[in-house]
Amino acid sequence: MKRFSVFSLARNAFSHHEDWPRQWRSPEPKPEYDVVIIGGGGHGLATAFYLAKEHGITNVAVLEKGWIGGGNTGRNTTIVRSNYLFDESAHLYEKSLQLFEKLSQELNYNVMMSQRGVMNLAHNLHDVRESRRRVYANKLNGVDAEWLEPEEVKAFCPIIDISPDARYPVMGATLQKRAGVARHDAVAWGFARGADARGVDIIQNCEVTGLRIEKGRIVGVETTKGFIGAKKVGSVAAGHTSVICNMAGFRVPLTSHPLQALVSEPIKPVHPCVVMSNAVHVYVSQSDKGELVIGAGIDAYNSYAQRGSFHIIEGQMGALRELFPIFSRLRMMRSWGGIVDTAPDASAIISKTPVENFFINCGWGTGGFKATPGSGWVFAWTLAKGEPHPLNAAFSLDRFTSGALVDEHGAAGVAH
Amino acid sequence: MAKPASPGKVAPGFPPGRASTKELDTRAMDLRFSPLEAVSHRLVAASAADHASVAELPFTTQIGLRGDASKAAFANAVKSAVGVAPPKEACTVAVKGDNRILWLGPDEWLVVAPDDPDGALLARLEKALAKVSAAAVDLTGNRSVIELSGPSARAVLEKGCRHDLHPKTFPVGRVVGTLMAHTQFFLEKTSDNPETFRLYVRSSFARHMAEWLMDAMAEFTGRV
Amino acid sequence: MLLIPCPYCGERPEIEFSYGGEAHIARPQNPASLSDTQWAEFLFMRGNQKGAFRERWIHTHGCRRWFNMLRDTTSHEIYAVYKIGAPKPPAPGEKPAAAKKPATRARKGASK
Amino acid sequence: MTGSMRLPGGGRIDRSRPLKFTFNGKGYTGYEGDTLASALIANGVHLIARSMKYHRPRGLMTAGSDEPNGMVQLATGARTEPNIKATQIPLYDGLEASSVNVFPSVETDIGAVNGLLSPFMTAGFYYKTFMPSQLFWDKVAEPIIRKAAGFGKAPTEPDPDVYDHKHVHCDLMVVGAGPAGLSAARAAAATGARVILADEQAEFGGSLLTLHREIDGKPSAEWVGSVVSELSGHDEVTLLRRTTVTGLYDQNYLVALEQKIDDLTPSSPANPRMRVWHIRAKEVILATGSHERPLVFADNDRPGTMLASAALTYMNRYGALPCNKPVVVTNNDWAYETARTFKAHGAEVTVVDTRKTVPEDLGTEMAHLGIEVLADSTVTGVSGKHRVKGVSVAAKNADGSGIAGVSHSIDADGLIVSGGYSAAVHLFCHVGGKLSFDDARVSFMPATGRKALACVGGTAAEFGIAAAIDGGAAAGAKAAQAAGFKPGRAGKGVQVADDRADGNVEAAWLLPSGTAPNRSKAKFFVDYQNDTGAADIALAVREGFDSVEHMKRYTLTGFGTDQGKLGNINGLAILAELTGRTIQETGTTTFRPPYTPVTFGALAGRDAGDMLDPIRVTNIHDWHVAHGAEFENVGQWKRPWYYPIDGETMHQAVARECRAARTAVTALDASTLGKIDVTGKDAGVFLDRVYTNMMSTLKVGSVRYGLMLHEDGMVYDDGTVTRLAENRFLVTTTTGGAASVFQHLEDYLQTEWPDLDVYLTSVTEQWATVTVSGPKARMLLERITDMNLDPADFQFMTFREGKVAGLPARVFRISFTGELSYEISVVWHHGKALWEAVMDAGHDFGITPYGTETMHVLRAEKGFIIVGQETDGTLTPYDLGMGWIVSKKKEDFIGKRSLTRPDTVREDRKQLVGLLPEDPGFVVPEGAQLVNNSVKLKDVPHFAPPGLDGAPIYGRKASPVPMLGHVTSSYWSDALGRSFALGLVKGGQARTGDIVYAPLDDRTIAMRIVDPVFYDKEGARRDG
Repeated sequence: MKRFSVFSLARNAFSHHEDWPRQWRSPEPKPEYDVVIIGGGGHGLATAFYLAKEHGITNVAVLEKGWIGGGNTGRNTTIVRSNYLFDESAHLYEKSLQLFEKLSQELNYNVMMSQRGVMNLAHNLHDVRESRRRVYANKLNGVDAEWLEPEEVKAFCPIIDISPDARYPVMGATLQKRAGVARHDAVAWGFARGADARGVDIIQNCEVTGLRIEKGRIVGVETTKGFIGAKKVGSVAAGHTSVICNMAGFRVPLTSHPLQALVSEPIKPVHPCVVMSNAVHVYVSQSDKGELVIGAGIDAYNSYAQRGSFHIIEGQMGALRELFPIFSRLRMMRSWGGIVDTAPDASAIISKTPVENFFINCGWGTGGFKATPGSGWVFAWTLAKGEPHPLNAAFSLDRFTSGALVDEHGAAGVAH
Repeated sequence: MAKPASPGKVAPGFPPGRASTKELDTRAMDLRFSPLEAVSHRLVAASAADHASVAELPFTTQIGLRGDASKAAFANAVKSAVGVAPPKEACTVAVKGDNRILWLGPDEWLVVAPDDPDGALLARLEKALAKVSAAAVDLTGNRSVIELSGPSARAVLEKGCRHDLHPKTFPVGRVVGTLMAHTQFFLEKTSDNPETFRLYVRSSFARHMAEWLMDAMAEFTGRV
Repeated sequence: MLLIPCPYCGERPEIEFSYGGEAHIARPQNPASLSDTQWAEFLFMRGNQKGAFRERWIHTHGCRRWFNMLRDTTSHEIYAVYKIGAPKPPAPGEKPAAAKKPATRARKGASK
Repeated sequence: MTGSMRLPGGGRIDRSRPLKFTFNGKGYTGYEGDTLASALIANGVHLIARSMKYHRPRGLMTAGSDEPNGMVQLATGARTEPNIKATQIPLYDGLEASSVNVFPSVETDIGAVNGLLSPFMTAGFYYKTFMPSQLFWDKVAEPIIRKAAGFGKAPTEPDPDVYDHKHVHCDLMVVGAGPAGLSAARAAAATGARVILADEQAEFGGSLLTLHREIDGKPSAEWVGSVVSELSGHDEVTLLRRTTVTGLYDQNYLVALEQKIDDLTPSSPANPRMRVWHIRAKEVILATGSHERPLVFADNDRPGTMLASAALTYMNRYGALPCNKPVVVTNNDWAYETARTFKAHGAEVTVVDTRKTVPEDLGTEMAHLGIEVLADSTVTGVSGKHRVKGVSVAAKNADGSGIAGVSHSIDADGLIVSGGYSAAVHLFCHVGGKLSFDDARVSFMPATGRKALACVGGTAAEFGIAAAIDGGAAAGAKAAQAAGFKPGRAGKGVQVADDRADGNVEAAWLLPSGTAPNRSKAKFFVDYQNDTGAADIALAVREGFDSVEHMKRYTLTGFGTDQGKLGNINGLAILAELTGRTIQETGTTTFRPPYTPVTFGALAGRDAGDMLDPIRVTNIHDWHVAHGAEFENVGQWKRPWYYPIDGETMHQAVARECRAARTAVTALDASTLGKIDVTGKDAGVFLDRVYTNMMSTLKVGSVRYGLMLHEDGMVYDDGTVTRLAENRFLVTTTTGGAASVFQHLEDYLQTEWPDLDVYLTSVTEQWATVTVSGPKARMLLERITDMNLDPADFQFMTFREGKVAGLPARVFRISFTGELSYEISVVWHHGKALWEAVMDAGHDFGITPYGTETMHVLRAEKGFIIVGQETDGTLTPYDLGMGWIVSKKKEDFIGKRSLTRPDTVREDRKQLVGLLPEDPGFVVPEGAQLVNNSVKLKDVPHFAPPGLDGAPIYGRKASPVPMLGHVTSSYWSDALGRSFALGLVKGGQARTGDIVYAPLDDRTIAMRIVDPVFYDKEGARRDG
């Protein structure tokens, strides 16, 4: 792998940028791999990267039915944070945040990690109570968190309206200063380049059409490029996980929904941080390109169409304008939808399955991007050892049988 | 009709010490305070008959009715008490004199009648339905009835109501449950000339709806 | 904003409705007799089909009736709506189910 | 160069109405009917903006919504708006506009230094650098990038304007009022169908506003006029001008933005600034026309470079001459009309035609007009920094891959380009429509579509006017028929003179030149706004970003405010060439709503301030306001929180209210509780199935408290059940849970147990409820009722019907405070009278109104839970110490099975306990976590995740400080004279007497686990 740096950039400028190699190869599939990963999104690519880097397992293929990073990786609002309520979630997301903090260096790829701080607003007494609860829990888990009074909210983000007679008055906020945003595409591409350099085959336009299971054990996958043998298979197919698992003959506790987002036209910097409001389902930051990046609430119905209903967007605009009165004359430039797979407890599933050597990593719902490196790291471990790592042990499928859910609904609301 | 009471002004109340029951009884009628009473003067000010007018029809009797319309016993019982059987056709209204029955669902109706402080109609219905699988529930307080009328009434509603209100699809005698201003309500078309609608709005939402309507009417009445 | 043909009221905008998720997941007759795994199957496991999908909706702000809908989750095309207890209409390309007497309960029950 | 470029006559402007405006502080004059763009051109102003990355000087490329360059900051102060396309601003008197992304001025811009760095600033350069040091990125690089990015500026004040929405239905929605759209609307309207016709322009006519043709022997303007007047005559037709259909959604739902008034006219509810139309159409016809493409060659962005169709529009429609000496570069016949028109206005015109041969008749005509035509030629460069000065032209070599011989330069002050037309298929794609590339028309076309959706005219890559009109008419008639109307007789086809339906386009994208783009000093722009060049696309392909979506994301092609309307097709054609694929194989990126940007304020509409979300109030609300209550938002309700008097703090007010409840008498407005009437002979059976405890055994006249669970066994809601009659119960729910509980009950009733004879009716607002509570409650009530209040007769947990204050009332003896309490319900509109009667009658007893805060304290002293405060969806009744309310007799109820799952029977689950701070004066913050050892938050180490060996790190524990649970409620108790709390603690029910700690930032609070009932454990006070 050719190292990227300001020097390589300068050197290549003199050769008219004609010597840059492909950032990842485009190989034909081999007949068999030690591990086949279904899904070339951020999580799948991170899994491959850490399999190679941490476990020395390099005979790995990542199969992507379209183009890598084309699903939710390229459709989210790029928020990275770890201030989850319950221990299990906080530990996993904090692992991920710590990986994010060094990811540009680790990948030699600038993922534009920007720790500008994430505020979660509280609008009523119930929010205040639950927010404080989360701050205390975060702190005891060694995760940075602060509680801000309304004036402190205003100081941190001066464009927020904190007038007490607003329909949704700002009664305070939690703040995680280490949280922020990262460039979503770069995360996928950086992991792809890093995995490829370590020998992983990234195979695009290769759709999995079936799973070959013999005596309860997976032996490979049928694809649009033919059969590919595999000692182990990990599905990281996000919204399409149910489709893959239905091929394997079992159901999973997931439903796939549209989640919409939009950006404004690019404007000069005006919004310094990330603001989230679960009560009104708005989260907004400003990208390095100048666009306000705004997420909406989830559409209620099941869908694989990558689009949702317009009233969801319209509804959030009212709330957005109340919180940020100066945004009223800015304009929505582009909107889009992703397919999020949500589990009943709003937590992920990183688990063994009823099929031997077949593992799944899914259920990230509305909050998968921030977990990308952590998810890949623990799933690589799980694939390598055949058992969950302590960080993802609580996120196994069997929790739905035992009842040991990690229910982040109550305190996290929409968990972006 | 109750006295209008403005916020902050306490209506004439009860003297300390015990009042006689009879005295209290006679007062009860006077002390009704409809959901829009406090804003009734503003409704008047916001209305312009040539364009759009809005007013509350306070204390309109409303009775929730549940039962199986395909059973003759039920339909007959209702008819004997109200004067008309509950309509079977979806989203329609059956009218007899001052009484009307609005279809709300396949087994649910709203009986609407003039102010009936003694509850005579409800008593009649309950008696008639005593032997039938049915429910009749007084809902007079549950919703405020708002009348919106005028040549621009439909345009006012179109600012928030997603139902097709064209006279061809929503003629007189139709009723739908729908949403406007984030508020559930029943919308009934009662007249074509001028176009007149009744909005049955939950009492706690009535002021919100009234504010919304007054704001929506401004484009047509010019009264901001 | 889907346009949902309520089987009672006709076509109405999506905002009048609430979603009830996958249809035809009947509550077990006798939960106590089920193993934890079987109970989890009922509680949580879903088909989440891509393509033709049977789902539950309630016309919350209209007639307040629950009903079933057959909709394509890739195109949002609505193929059919049917009342609780009515036989399943076939999905495009699917053979109509043999006429069976509708069960009387459990999300297949006859509507009142 | 400035100076008047206004043509002496012609155009659709009103020369009798001059309008003054300023651009970058300088005053100009235009006319009614101008856009800002046409007025600037008429004033000879070309340099309008700077590009995103290199800050290249830029001028107007187009005359419409596809404009990538000509963005301005419009107006000032609270009404300022960034990034508005000058081509879309109808001129008005007093308009002020300025260039965006420039410092200090558009002429001299410091950011232009980026142009010098451009060899380093290739596509995605930032991914490759700045990362050795995160600190450098955080502190230096990112702030610079952020500051450099973005165009205009957000306002700094709230928006003073008012926006509106409108919801309509129609049989046919026609998008675009050009020849095809007008014709379609006319055909459908004639049948009586409800038709809506919308166009983004201020005037209907579309391309006919620019193209002067004879239709059936009449000038096209007359044809437009007659169709519009015919349409205006139909009652069922709605004509929307300045209305852009921005999105097409499932089941023919369209969203359109209407600009009602200009930016200087103050708006009001009576006159909103913009209106968002929501349109549900049975049939949709897209007549959105087509977009002309530029060509890609060296420095194809010099100000003065413009599309041929735009130049024609400025001349024909606005009477403004873009330049005096244009070079027209084309790959088709259509651009010759622009050349011809320039010539007619006295310009000196040269045509560079990239095609091998020029059609003979055109060649002859041009020769006759004195226009030099260079066929089989290409452009190799453009000079002039702030304005085109010269255009270098060369002949193509034999196979068209490069140039033959040397370039020669032509003096010019304008460069007019045409690469052919692309169908405007954006809306078609919003709902998943698929496209196919037509090699003959050199355009994408709608392929597989949706039901009840047709594309006509330019949208279907049908570029002739006659074809558009005839096709529109046929589609309009067909749509009306599909919507249930009888179409009239089909008219005969129209005759259009000089209707060049076929432009003889020869595909051309990146024009051949002497140097490869990446080796050239010049830039070959594809996406103007983002400064994406052909070299960037080549680099993307080289680095493996060779799928169209990767190329787009890596190079930012199509991410500008024109959303790729102008440049996308060139980008993907160049990508196709580089990867050896066809354009069809390469495919497009997905067009997504909105078609053009939509103001957030307009989307929000009238959902502003208190109308954002309904405020629900009780019948007694005005009294609370008049008596100085502070309010709490509980869901949508405004509930009195506390009633401060004489400047009391909340703490003082609540203590006073609590004291009154324990010593005298108090009143609470409890009208907000959800109420459901449950009637039917199976009502008891039904309630048995939905509550954990037995309800069917309740006696008529009695009340029982109940818990509802979800099927997962977790507490969902609580409330009381009263048996009003044999077959009638009244259920109460929490204030916030009313709607969801009602729906939950209907779900089970309708879909699981339809055989039950039960009817549910929500009666929340049928009843206003006043709770009178306190030792003197009976004395108070005796003054206003004749009911027998003797506690032996009217017992706890029973109810009575009778009269209170002369009002028909239901009186319930239930208590959430622990004191003697009467919950009195009257019909909603009697609520105020009842409240006032209670306040009057209680005057002598010191009656005190209290709010939710006091209610919370009083119930917590009694250990009563609040669903949503003590619970969070993860607690069973057993966890709450409420096993007593779970029936052992019932075989089944909702959630029962889940209570015996392995996790729900664990003994170390979090359980509800009482907590007494060792420091009785300290009120622990709610939400504080509880731990086993004394620790301060500031001493907690940063979390260290377990590593590759999988070994836990903090001894055997996962967390640095393992948590036991948290404080759910915490108050000062006036009655106890100390602080107290409720909380959840792992295995807490077996730990009574233990000390746990609540770590705060710099201290830790020791708390003793106690029974959760703090006050009147025996329940002696409830009878007074």
